[in-house]
Amino acid sequence: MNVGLQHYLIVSGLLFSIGLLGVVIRRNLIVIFMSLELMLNAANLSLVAFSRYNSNLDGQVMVFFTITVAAAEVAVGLALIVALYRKRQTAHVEDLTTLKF
Amino acid sequence: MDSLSFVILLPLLSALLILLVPGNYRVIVRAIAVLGSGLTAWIAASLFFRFQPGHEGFQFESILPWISVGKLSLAYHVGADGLNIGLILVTGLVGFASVLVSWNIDRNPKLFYILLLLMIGGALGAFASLDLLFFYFFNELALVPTFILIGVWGRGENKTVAAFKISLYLTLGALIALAGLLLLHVSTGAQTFDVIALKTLLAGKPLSVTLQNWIFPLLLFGFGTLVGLFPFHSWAAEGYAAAPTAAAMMHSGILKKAGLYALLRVALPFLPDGAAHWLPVLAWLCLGNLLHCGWVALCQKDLNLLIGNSSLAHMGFAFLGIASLSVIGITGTVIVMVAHALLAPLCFALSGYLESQSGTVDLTRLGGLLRRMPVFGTLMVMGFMAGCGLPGFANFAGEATVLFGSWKSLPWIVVAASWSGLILGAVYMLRALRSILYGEERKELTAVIDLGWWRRLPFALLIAALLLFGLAPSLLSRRIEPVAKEIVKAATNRSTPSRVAAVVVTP
Amino acid sequence: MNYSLIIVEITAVLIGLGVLMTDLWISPAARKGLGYAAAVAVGCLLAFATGSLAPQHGLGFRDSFVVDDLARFFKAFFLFGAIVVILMTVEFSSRIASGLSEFFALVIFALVGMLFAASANDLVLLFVSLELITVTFYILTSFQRNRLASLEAGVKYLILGAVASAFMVFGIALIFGSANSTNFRVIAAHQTELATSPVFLLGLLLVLAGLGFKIAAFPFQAWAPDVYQGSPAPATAFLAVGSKAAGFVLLIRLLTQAVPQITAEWSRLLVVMSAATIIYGSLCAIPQRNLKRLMGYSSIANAGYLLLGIVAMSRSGSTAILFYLGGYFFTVLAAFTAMSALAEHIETDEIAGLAGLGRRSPFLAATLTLSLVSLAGIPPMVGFFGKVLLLRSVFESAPGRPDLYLLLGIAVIGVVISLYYYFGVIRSIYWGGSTPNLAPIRTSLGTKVALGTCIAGMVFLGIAPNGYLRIAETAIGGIDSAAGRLKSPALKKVSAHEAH
Amino acid sequence: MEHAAVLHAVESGSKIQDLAWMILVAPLVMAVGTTLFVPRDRTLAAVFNIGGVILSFCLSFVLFCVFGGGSAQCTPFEWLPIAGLDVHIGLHIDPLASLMLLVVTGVASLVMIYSIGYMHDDRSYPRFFASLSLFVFSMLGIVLADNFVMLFIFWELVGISSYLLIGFWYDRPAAADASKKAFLTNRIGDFGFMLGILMVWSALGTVDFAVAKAKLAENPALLGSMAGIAGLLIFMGAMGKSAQFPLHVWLPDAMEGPTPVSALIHAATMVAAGIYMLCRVFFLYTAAPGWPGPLSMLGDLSAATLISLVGAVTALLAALIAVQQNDIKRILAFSTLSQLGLMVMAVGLGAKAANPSAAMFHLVTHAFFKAMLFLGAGSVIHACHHEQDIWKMGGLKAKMPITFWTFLIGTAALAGLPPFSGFYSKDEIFALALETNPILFGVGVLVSVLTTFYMSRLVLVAFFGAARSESADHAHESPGSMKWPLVVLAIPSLMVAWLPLGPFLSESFDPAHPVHLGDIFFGPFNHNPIAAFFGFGAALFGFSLAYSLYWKAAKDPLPTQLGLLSKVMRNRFYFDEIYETIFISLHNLFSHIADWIDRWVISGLMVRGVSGLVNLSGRALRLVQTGNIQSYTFFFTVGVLLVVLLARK
Amino acid sequence: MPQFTDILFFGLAGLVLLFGLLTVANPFSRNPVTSAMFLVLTIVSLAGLYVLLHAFFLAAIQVLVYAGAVMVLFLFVIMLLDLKEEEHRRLKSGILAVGSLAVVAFVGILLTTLLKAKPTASAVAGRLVEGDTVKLGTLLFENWLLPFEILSVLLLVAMVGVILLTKKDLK
Repeated sequence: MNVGLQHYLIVSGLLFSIGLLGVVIRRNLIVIFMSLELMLNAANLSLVAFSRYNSNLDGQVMVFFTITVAAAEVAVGLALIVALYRKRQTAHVEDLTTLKF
Repeated sequence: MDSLSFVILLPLLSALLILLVPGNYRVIVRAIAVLGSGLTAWIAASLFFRFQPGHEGFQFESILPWISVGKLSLAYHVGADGLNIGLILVTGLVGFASVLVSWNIDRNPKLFYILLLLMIGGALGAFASLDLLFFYFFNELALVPTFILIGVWGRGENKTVAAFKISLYLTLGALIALAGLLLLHVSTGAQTFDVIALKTLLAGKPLSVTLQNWIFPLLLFGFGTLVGLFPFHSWAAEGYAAAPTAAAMMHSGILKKAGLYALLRVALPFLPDGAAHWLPVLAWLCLGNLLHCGWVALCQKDLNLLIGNSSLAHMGFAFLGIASLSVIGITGTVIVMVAHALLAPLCFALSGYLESQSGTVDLTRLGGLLRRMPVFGTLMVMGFMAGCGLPGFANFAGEATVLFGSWKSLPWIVVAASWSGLILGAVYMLRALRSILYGEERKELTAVIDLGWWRRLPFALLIAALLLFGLAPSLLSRRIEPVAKEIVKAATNRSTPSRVAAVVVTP
Repeated sequence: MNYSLIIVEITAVLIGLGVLMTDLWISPAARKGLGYAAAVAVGCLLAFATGSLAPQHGLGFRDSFVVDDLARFFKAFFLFGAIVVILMTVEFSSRIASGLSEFFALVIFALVGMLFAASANDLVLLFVSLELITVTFYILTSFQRNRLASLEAGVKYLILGAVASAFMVFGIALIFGSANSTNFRVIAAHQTELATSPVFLLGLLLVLAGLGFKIAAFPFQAWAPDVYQGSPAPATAFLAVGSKAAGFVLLIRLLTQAVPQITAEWSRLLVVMSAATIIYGSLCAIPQRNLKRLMGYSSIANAGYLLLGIVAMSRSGSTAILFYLGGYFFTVLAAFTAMSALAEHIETDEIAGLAGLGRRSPFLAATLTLSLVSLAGIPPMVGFFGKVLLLRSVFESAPGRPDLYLLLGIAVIGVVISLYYYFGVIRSIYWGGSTPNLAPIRTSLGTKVALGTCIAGMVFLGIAPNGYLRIAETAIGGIDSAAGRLKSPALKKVSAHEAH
Repeated sequence: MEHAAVLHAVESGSKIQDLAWMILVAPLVMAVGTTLFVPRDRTLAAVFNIGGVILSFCLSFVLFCVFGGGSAQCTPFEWLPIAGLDVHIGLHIDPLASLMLLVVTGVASLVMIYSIGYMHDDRSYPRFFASLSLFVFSMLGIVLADNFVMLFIFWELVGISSYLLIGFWYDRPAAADASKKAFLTNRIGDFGFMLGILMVWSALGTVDFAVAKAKLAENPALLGSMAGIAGLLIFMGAMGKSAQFPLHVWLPDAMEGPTPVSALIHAATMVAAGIYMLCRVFFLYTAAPGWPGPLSMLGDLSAATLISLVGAVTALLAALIAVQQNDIKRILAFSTLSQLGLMVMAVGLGAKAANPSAAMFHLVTHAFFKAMLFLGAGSVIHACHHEQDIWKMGGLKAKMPITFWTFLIGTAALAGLPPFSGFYSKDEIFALALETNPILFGVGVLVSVLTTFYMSRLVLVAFFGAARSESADHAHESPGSMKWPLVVLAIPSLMVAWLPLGPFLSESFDPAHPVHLGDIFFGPFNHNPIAAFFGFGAALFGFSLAYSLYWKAAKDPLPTQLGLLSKVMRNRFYFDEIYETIFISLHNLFSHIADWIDRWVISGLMVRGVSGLVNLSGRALRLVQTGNIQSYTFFFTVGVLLVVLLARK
Repeated sequence: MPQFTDILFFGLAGLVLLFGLLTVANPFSRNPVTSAMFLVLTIVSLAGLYVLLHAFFLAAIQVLVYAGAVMVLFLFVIMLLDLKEEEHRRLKSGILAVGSLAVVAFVGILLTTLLKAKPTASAVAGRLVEGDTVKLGTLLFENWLLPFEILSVLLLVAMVGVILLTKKDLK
């Protein structure tokens, strides 16, 4: 059996799902962010894999963009957590349900 | 500017003018409203009498291109024929009267008159429009004013519920009708809303029977709801009971007629096969209006509910005329529309004045008012007698014509209609008169004051118009008959010979 | 590289930078003035962008950036929106603890994202500009960091936004993998064979999910009510107007330009989405007591109506979307401007707080009423004609697609329901509950101008829609012709490039 | 125009036309003028309205003299010109109409003059006269109408005038209720009338009398199977107005109105309108009988026969009831009912002989003497300070001689004693009955006996004997304005039948029939001695019976003698109660059911149900928005799944 | 040595998934720090996969930016806020089950799609392109300049935002 594109994609898909799982079940905001990073990384993996197997480096360039976006999101997200923590002393999603229904 | 557009714009411009007046200059606000609506009424009347009955087609017509994008072309297109000239006249009159009876509005009169004038302008626009989208546009213009008028100046505990109910019902009806209009508009291929263009188009290439059988009920029930077709009527009486007098007048008298007008203008002539299929249904439903609503009116203790239900019962005659699909019946329907457009406002104005004096419209708490209010009493007797179809008033002319027109095709429903009009109508109207005016004077009602000279004007206006059209209904019928003929001609020109389309086919 | 194509965007960035820089030198008191200056600057840019000096048509940056009528339409739209939002922010400034200038700058940077989105002809550019918009909105949403609701809204928006982004990136990856390009024109050229590729379809669906999130369409709508409620009013307004419109321009480009054949196959999906969005938004709005939250649900419902235009899959459908967005623009801005102006006088966002407004400020009451009326789709306001156009476009496409009739029925029901809750607000304004405080509310001249403009816009578009409709029609005509140019030399260049 | 074809060419056509229009319009002008311009001025109101009616009377007299027995149709003006339903307002003058004009305007003039005195103290004096004028106008409209719709219009106007006048004293609950009842009962009749008109119109294609008559004359079977139904439905109108069984219940109650009103409207003219109308549309009843499928068992029985039966029943029933009434006006009211029944019977019987003149003849004589009787009763009531119970009167003969003598003349006429007018007119009916239907003849004679009996009872109790109450004791003769009309009315009551009215009237139906002027006075005995002697004998028998029972009686001996029957008679055979339970309760029941449906099914179940459901689903659905980020992500994921699933084919 | 890279792939892929799983659902610890550590490991393993895919520059960036900068940021915030573990709050098993179910369903769809497809449809497949710095740089600044520049604005926005959100209240 030859490792090919499909394998990478499956890994990527699984990793994506693991990240998604984290977002759905973890309740610490920071861990949720980490899970989001996993999802984005999963996407990156498929981009790189496609890039490799389609002989098209554009995919790798896109990974740069994704990383940058992820960094920006994380930065803003963490800043938000800091602000929230100052206000509410929590980073727990269950404490963030004043807006509902 | 042509006078038909002027008559539409005048109330709207008056509303705009009032908008610019600071709210605390009440006299000026009132003056503008009275002048604006009075002038409107005057021009509407002059249009009516300038209208030349014998001529074919539309008069006072004017077109202003509005939208022409792609295949869509819409125009502000107004014109008058026998079908709407009477309605335009009564809209002017009732609008003027409704402004006049609003003398006791103390709370935020500025907003009140703006909304009222919007209603008047909208109604006039709806009747004058020959572009169906404009018709819809103008007709819906009254929706928000109705809601706010009922909410802010309405009466009774129930006013909020009533305001919502009337708004939702009317919107639902209007939207269903709009769906029908859009379907019609799209199906013709030419993608126009212009009545005349649609007419030529459909005369040459009628829609398929299936399509017609779909569009017609949309229009029938959509517009029917606006009129209070049984069983979509429960908004009406309740809404009118809660509305301030002027709004109840405008709505029950004028805006309700827009649905009937549209049925006559659009549904019948454009969808002959649909009409063939659905008019029997309408005939049965109008029984609901005639008998059910009549009976409901019979046991009302609240005068406004009584008038409201009676007005629904009267609508049964209009529907009956439509269902008969005969020249006489449709002429009668239009006469009924005009007559009822005067009658219902008259009744509500009377009830409004009564309430302003006695503080109640509960029939069990009134009595013996004729002694202190002879003029009011006389007017009330006249109005209510007109309501139970007394000859001399326009209602009789219309109702009798409808009966004549429908007798051949729908004899049993005519029997019901006669029962409703002659018996039920008389019973509840007389019951009301008996409890309000007759009997011994009540101690708690000795403070009432009769109508002063100026207060009589709106009543006199409406009664005079009712008498005019009652004594000389030919004023109306001469104008209406040619149109009625055209409608019947178009509506009987169907592709299937008879009612074969008994089963609704999915498109 | 034809840099002149992005001159508007560059200028916008410069204005944003300028605002940030200027802030360093001016006193805090002058920050409102900075806001006006920024508004004026964006105004000039708007004048330029709609004028003849701006790039008219063109394709650049490896075909990833397109300037056509649609792009120009939306650029004007976004620029105009930004101006009103900036003015609104000035009115709202008392509610923003610190960083007013930054708020202006961020609005402008979000605007930049929208400007790029309007021209995006490539999934990468789509992604990047959307991220610029979204990340900016994370910050704008949580801008009132002394209000827990604002922070909470920010966090929610951020996490859900990031999830959506992740799905979108994954989708883009899949599309990139199966089409070997991210360019819309290339995809459009190969859509017949791509339509058979499950990976491509999955990728497209994931991108659709991401865009669905932006426009708050069911089932990706969950964030909207919370975020609308928590955000500062100007941010909400911009979110409702700008972000949603950006989502729609991208949807139009992607679904009707890049993959029209595939979209046609997805009729059922779109019908269900549209119907569910309308129903969900309308139903949930009924019991709402908070005006901003109500607007959140209303924005969901409106997304549903806008989707009707996509469902129609026709030129008139897209035109209707554009028209509707224009009306929605004025309407929502008017409502939120009024709410911003009220923020100082009425402590709460609750609808009940509006009680007595009809007497306290007839003008604000009227504005709010008119905008609600327009949202409800009642003439003479623009919302009416917009809905008519949308419904009409669906009717046009309905023959042969019976499920569209069902959708129309649902849309009608939705309108009726929406009337119920909008009128509930009007009710509060004019005769709601007890009104302990009847102090008149005065509004500043700036607000009056902004509100006046919005009302004029609503009414004008409602009663004289022809000119605007023509513009919208032209804008949509532009993409059709762009699709007709698919076999242009540029395409060959792309293919050649792949070999590199 | 169609009716132009049948318009009789009259030499003085245009003048006749103007005259007729003026007769019709004069009272209306006065009524409207009074209401609008002199609603307060008593004298002016009285002068105007009496003047108007007298003017009409004079013009009618001129018309009668000039035009004599000719007939004409005046140029109509269009009321509702629609193709197929050409309704116009036009006047139809023939002997029938000109005679009726005289009767109506004549009686009305006298009644109005009488009212000057009778109503002198009432505050609503102008309103009274205006209403009376309005009535006269409406009544003249009926008389002159040349088509069904116009007839119906004035028919309704008469109804409303009657309503206004019965309820004249609106603050008396009894009067208010009576006016309502009268109007509604009439409306039931009108309901049938309207349907009848519709049927005739749809069969004949016209509403014009002349055209319809001509068409039917051409083809008597034109009405086809609907002939019977249409005839009966039209008759329903007459049933309402002329208070025929079973719609008779309103008339006694209508006595709550002022007495002059009772005299004019509910004795002389309006109630006779039904008879007049039947004569006017007599051509319908002479047409070939026919019944639709379900009623085919009626076979050759014509509508006219049924009508005569209804008349006979009414006559008998009312006479029986009258025997046990004590209110002077009610006795007269039931007597009116009874006489109307006779007239209706006569119309029905006349159909076979194709001549309704007997009914018309009796109508005319009855109008005069019954009006006089009512006015006399009014005079008595006026004198006794509004006491109406005959058992509280007595001995009035001496105190009010003029009233007494005129009343006596009226009684004699009503009882049918020769040579008073009633004898001749009644005799024609008896003769007709004897010729066509002996059973009904028997009924007629029985009614005649009863009539004489209760009238004698009235006279004996009220005018003879001793005064039984204070008010009767202090009674004195009424003022001149009330006296003189009585005297004037006494003349036609006595003599009107000496004129050749019957033959004159029959001319309009059978112009070939010769007029025997000399025959008139002793005519009956020559012409049909059996009928005449029976009539005469019945009167005598009735009187002797009454004399034996009531001469100087202090109280009514009959209740003890008749027992239960008397009670039933006194209570008018419980018709009101029966109607109360059947008709009114049924409608109330329907009304409450409809209201219940409206409230609970339509408003409640449907509207509130739907709105509640929507509301509830909104409330339920929003619970999805838990506010929890994780559930939102979860929904997002599910959403993606959903989208993918939906996108699959 | 195709065989060797295959083994390497499976090893690295296994590690990526394992560490990923441990990041989000560590049965032994729900401490964010632990999660962060496993995230670092996931990222480093991913970098290994990148190397296998001849994306050398990316692999380096992955380690530098992610494992270096981003993770430090995470840890910094964790430490700054002294976040407690969430272990004293019990996991709601219902949420867990339903959430996992949804994710599993998603995985199902994803995998069936990927397995069904032949994603190597491209004509030029197989031709190796090295992800070296020069080529990437050229691509980035020639073809993808516009997104790159937009991202610079994005970073600026993030910067402004972070400063605004975290600064102490100053009026």
